[in-house]
Amino acid sequence: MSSADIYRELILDYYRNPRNFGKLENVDISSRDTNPLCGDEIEIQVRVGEDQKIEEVKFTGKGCAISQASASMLTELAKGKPLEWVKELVKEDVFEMLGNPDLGPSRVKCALLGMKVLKTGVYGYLGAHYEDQDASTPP
Amino acid sequence: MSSADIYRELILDYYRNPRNFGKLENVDISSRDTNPLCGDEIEIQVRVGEDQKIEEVKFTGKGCAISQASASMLTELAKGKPLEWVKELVKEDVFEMLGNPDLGPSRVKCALLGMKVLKTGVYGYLGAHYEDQDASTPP
Amino acid sequence: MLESKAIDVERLRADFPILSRKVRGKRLVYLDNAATTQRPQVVIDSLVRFYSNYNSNVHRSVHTLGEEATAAYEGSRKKTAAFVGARPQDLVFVRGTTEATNLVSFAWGDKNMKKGDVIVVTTMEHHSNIVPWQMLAKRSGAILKYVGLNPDGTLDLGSFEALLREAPRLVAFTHCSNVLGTINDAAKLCAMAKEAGATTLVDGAQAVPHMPVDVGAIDSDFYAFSGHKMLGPTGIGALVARRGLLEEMDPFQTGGEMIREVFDDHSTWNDIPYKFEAGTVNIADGIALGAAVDYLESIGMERVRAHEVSLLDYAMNELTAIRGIRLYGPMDTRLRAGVISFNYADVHPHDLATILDEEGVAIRSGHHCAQPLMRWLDVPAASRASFYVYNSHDDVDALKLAIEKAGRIFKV
Amino acid sequence: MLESKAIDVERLRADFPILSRKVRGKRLVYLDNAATTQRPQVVIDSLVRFYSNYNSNVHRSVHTLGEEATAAYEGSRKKTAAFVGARPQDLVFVRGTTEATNLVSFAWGDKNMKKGDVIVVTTMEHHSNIVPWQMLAKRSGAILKYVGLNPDGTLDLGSFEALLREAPRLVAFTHCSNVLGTINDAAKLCAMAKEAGATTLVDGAQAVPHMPVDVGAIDSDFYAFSGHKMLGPTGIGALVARRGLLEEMDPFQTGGEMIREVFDDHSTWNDIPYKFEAGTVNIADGIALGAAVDYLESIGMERVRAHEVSLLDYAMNELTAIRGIRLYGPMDTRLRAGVISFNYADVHPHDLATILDEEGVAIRSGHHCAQPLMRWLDVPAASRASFYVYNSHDDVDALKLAIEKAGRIFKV
Ligand SMILES: Cc1ncc(COP(=O)(O)O)c(C=O)c1O
Ligand SMILES: Cc1ncc(COP(=O)(O)O)c(C=O)c1O
Repeated sequence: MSSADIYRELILDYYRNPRNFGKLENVDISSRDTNPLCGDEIEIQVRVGEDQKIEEVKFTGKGCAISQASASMLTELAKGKPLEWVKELVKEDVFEMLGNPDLGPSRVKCALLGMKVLKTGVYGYLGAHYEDQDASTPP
Repeated sequence: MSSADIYRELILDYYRNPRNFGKLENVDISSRDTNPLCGDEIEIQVRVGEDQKIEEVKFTGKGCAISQASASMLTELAKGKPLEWVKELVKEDVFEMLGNPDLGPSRVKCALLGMKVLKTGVYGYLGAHYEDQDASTPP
Repeated sequence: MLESKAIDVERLRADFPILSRKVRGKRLVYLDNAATTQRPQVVIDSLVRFYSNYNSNVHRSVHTLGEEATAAYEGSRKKTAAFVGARPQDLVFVRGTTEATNLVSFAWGDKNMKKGDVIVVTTMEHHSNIVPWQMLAKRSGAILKYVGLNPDGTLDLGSFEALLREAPRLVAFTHCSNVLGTINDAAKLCAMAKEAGATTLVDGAQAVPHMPVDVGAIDSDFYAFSGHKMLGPTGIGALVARRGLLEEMDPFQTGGEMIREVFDDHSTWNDIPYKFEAGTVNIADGIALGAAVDYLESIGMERVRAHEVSLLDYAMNELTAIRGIRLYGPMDTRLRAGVISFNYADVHPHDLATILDEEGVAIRSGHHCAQPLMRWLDVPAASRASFYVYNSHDDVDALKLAIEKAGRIFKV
Repeated sequence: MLESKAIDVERLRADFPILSRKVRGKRLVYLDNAATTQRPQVVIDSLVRFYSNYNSNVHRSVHTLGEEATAAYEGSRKKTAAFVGARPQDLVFVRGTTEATNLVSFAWGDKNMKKGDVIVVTTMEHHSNIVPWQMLAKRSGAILKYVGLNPDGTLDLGSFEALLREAPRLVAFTHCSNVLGTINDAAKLCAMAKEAGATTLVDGAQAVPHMPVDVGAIDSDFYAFSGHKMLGPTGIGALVARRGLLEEMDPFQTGGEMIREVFDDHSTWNDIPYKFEAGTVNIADGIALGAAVDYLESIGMERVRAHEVSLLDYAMNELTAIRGIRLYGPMDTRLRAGVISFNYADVHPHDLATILDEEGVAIRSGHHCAQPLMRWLDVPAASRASFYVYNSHDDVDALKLAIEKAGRIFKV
């Protein structure tokens, strides 16, 4: 897959006009992380509603088109879902969301940073511990 | 030159029956050093007589045949000589004294340890500073 | 005479086997030399020859292999020291520049730095010349201060002078910035620092590979550089100290090789420089660094520098012609090494690097281990193309074309 | 099945180019393997392939070469960790065993060791597992104590237990002595030390190359070894830590690669194991260590051990037949690795080594970086022959003949 496919209109649009960008009030979950390899930064805030559902979710961050678009798309997907849904999220879901780009190993972490931040936040809220295989196992 | 030539009768004799081995009383110079590469150890003591001559000299030490024989032979040579003679001593003198053995770079320091110790002692006595080229310059 | 002739790039490229490989079907255009350089065949051969012919441990061996290995390793120390105008016994082999600054931080710093002392670094330093001083400051209670920069990315001498008035105990600065390319006048800065009573450390990681360096003329107390940035293998570099200084210092790492005698409760140390080389040293790479030095000397460092200035002139011209490009660092190539950092419109450097890679063009993107500098530049990241002896004008053209392609994809 | 078949030494020797060279006109008989081993062609090829095809800096590179180099380097970490039964993120690449003990001394020791604390080592340690603890004791006010030995050169368990009753904070011991050959029961000693509340460090420099090692079964807190003693290149080795331990520790060396974020006055750290790998790592040698691991695994460590036991049996038999030879260490080859230290009449070990070298036989002589042990043995120096996979009974015969020649020259 060529870079022209990776950087489709849609990705660029989410990069330049990120949905759900910003801060929330009265948040239940607030989680931030950086990618030590490239410095990309994502913070996600969640307000949890009834039935442990994601009532509201927003993100801020800076970094490459892939990390920012991925985080933004993820917030859209997550809105209204139960927290359990986040626990079950796997990286393949993120790839699919991005249109299955063929990312080299060094860019995969950009794509997954948003998911990592969201998961860490949700696990923390649920009092559980999220072990990030992709971050703690050398590639 | 083969090892049979290096370890001539004479060297073995000086190794097994070192001349001037022992300690002196009323010494003017006492100098000791080890070869950090192999642990060989030599201490030389000198009593300085009239006219700045080496009146009496003895050594102690442990180590290989080359280092011990060389130190022993050197004390014999040095006895009765003026201190200035020690300052002028060069490594070629030591090689000649040992019968010009063809020592590899790792054994040269064994042969020269006695000279180094004697020089350091004499320079110290004369209030001068002996810069040991062979020890301070990497081989 | 020889020095004045330009490098014959095509002939020289043949010495580097990697340059004939293809990346994604394209010719490899390697412009990531500030991160690490490529290796000529003579350096690879040096490794093969060592392992195939005289591989052995050094210094304590009485056998032939050991004597040959020791002679080659110490021969390389002599060459490498001479290459920067130092005595061999003042050159300690380390893993690289980072280990050199750490060695000084522990072995010199812990002995000399006291609570309230000032350590001066600059805003353009690589993390390797910042974090070890942060740690030393933490251990000792010293305070770390940063020299500011002029808007063009050169050092602000007024700021430097102001900090010198605080009588710092240590002044550590880079000879050449790995982001801005800025070449600092190391001799002048060292003289000023010395006048103020400071000990000086110069980070030469980006200088020694790219220009003639004479530590005697610079008159620094410590000078550090990395082998892998000057055609040598990974895993080896050097710390050069002012005559006498290593003798006054405590050791850093301890263990085999660096001792004279080990008693149960204490030990005494070997002569310099061995006192600072604990354990089995990196023998093969130490020897191969000597082969890299020989190779660079056969070209001549004046010619290396001239070649890079010519590439720099051309590249700065070509790149500034692209709409949306912002270059960082001094525009005067006499003050600048062959490093060009830039940003392009709103294309993030990582995205740019991905697109360039598809064209076979390897550049670096990110913070370049210089986060304080990135904050000063007020950008989260930058792209960087950096040159070396085997780069050609064609490489610059390929870079330009690839950036233009990224512009089309990102609809800049 | 495969494991039970003996090594075909003649075939295997063909993998080592250096073994076909002549020394002083004689066949090279390399018996200095405890100092450093030779390298098979696959390890040399790994280096050549890296430098000729995908040489690049690792981790932060977005381009293809960087991704290939990162994958290979991290792949080697996985292999090396698996080889000793560890998780990759618990394995830090270091220069060698010495850097590993120093890392622990600084990064773990400075945080955990307090005045009056006891550090226990043994009388059979290599300087690399003594001097860093002397230095830590000096920095922290801790006290260093030595476990005694039994007359046969095995560890005196009574002495060990007595010292454990002093509730030491750290117990550091060698898995296998580089002089006596003694193999310590690392799992048992670690269990005893843990019971006493101590943190444990095992020096595996002479164990990992020569026998199957499973750090999980040993259950040590730290385990260290060197690549160059296991067919790998010089300049690389590993520190393996118990799960979770690296996370609790402060970094050792600092600079590029090991940081997460650098602020002007402080920094935060990268994930493990990167937090402990400051600066550009030794990429090529890290990758080549993986090739050495592959090679050893293709032989099988049980077979390596069986081969050495067979050589040991033969050699101890042959050498004790020479009048005037005194062997050190346990005579039971089940308790002993392929290392034979000895003295011969009044022939000083250096003189013996010189004479042996003339016959192409490379052995080591001196204090073997174990001066406290030499004092215990009450000898200033010893000769040492040490075996590896490519040694044969012929090599033992050559050793014996050469010693006999020395006997004639010295008129023993
Ligand atoms: C038992 C033992 N420990 C530690 C070391 C030190 O290893 P290195 O020199 O590779 O750091 C050695 C070898 O020299 C050794 O034999
Ligand atoms: C200016 C500068 N200083 C220090 C370093 C660190 O060198 P190394 O990673 O070889 O230790 C680098 C390169 O990474 C650099 O560019």
